[in-house]
Amino acid sequence: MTILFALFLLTMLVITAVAIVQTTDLFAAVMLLGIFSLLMAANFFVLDAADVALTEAAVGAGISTVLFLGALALTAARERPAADRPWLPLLVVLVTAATVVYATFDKPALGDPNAPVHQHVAPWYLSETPRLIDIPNVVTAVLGSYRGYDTLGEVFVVFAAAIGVLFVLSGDRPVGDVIRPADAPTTRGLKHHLIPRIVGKLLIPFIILFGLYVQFHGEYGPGGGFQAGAIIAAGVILYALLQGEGRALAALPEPVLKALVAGGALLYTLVGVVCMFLGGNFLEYSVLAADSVTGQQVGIILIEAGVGVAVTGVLLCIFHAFAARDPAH
Amino acid sequence: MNLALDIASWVLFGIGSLVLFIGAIGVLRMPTLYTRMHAASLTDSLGAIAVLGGIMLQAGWSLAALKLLAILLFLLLTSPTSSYALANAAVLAEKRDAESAPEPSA
Amino acid sequence: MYITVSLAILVTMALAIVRALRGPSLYDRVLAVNVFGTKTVLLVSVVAYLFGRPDFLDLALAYALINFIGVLAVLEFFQSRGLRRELDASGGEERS
Amino acid sequence: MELLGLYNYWVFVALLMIGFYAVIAKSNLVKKLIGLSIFQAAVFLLYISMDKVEGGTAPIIQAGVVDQVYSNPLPQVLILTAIVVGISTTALGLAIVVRIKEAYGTIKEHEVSAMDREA
Repeated sequence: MTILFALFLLTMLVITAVAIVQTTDLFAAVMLLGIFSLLMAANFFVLDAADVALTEAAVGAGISTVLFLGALALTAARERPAADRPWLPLLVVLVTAATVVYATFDKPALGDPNAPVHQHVAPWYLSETPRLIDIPNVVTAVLGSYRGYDTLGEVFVVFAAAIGVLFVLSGDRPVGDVIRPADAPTTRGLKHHLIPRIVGKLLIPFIILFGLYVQFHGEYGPGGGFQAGAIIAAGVILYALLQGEGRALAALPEPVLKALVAGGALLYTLVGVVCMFLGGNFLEYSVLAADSVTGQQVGIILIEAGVGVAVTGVLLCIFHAFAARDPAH
Repeated sequence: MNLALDIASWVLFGIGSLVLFIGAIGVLRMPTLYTRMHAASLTDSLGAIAVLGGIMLQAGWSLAALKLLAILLFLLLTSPTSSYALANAAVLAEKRDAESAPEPSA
Repeated sequence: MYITVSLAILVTMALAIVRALRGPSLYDRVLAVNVFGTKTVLLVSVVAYLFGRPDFLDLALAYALINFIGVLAVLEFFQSRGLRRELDASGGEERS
Repeated sequence: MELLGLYNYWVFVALLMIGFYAVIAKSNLVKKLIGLSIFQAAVFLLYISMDKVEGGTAPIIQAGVVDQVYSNPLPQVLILTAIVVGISTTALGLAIVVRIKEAYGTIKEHEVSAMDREA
């Protein structure tokens, strides 16, 4: 049954990918990338990775399209059909592909329970999580507790990427293209479109609420800080699209966003340091409460909150950095 | 009772699948953008109602049914909105092209 | 029962992809993305029941809530691109 | 049936190579970044394909259900964080492309390097 879905979805995935690379219209490529992301999420879901599918949904269903369109607005929407010489790259690609395909014949088949990857730590995680941490979602347990160092590292990578975007895009724009016609403000945002504005007004609270649900329900179902951060950021981006950048920045000013980015990463680190002060190792949550299971749960909730705050801040900072660069804004 | 529910679900699933399929053919075969949009947006709504309704009958009174109801509600709100936005963007572009075509670009 | 309807949805998804590949206009592609998004919501809901884990409906809920942001971004893009063209003659097209 | 079990990996290879081709053959920098996203997605697919266990379900333990097989949580954790990291690094790449466009007036790789040579 899974195979049937896989055949369908994966084949569509490959066709879409070929089309993305082939088209010379970058705008079309971005639209197809949206379809690609939807297919990817459906695939993850079919392959039992509900948490990953939710992350892909939260990131791919809005934020990545918005970012790519923002970049296209600042560069060019068409790729010139150029005199690329495709033969050498094609040869390189085919040779590499043949090598890797040959290597796949040694891979265990899909779903093989005896595959090496299922033999080592994973069974321990699955059998010990109910005893040690007592939360149903093992993915959250691994993310927050067993591999907390990794996640801290990832949070700092995201943090560094945001700082990089802010550095690269916050310099002065080259002079000459900042003249703005006097009647420009009429086209700012989608304010004068009644239907999207009202529907957006209805939906934004639900999006934020759903983000908070994903954040705090992450121990029991698919969810957690990364997904929640992306969903909440998508809600605020929707607000910015509908009401204009200015209103969104008035609601969440840039210093606040930067504070969110730094604060989230700081909260995560502080939890680790507090663990050290209480006599444990860095990020050893068991010491946070009298009972080690409760301690673990408190630690995971705190660091997930840190992750959620940081991711929201990072994605919004990036979005505003691109939007602020646009001469039409 | 269970049998009745099952039959009702089957009927709804059948209607939903059929409507979605017809809509997809319409999106593929209709001659212009606006007719394609028309085919897509109407069948999307009815198909979603039928399919999600069918699942809801199977779910019974539970949290899942509530979630399905929420999904249906949000779909019914967002899907026409995006059709509206899309049609609007297309009309805007057409109008702009028509305006810019007769006069030589300055 | 679920498998039948999920197969029907997969077929409609494939047809939507054909429309996305054929274009011809940009708006046809956006339309295809939109149709595809709705179909994904339905597919995920059905598959959640097919696998017997209805608590995974959260994914469908997420898509139902935020999928249309992309389309609104497209509308905004074309609006401000028109504006930008007035500002700058070379506009959204790459110089050639 | 044996070979169908490897289909996921072949799709992974195909996607990987499509992305790779875009990165090395296309000279438009945005297109290169799009190729890089596809490349990234291929790796995600590889990891998630490995986590599947036949007859398993997502690793969220169901209360009161015994003898349930669960898929492997570890690759999921790695990819979950990688997706968010992926979008932020792509954004950084796009930011650099925007600055290149402003400084050089083009986003074609060979034109940019030709201008560098002249300068």
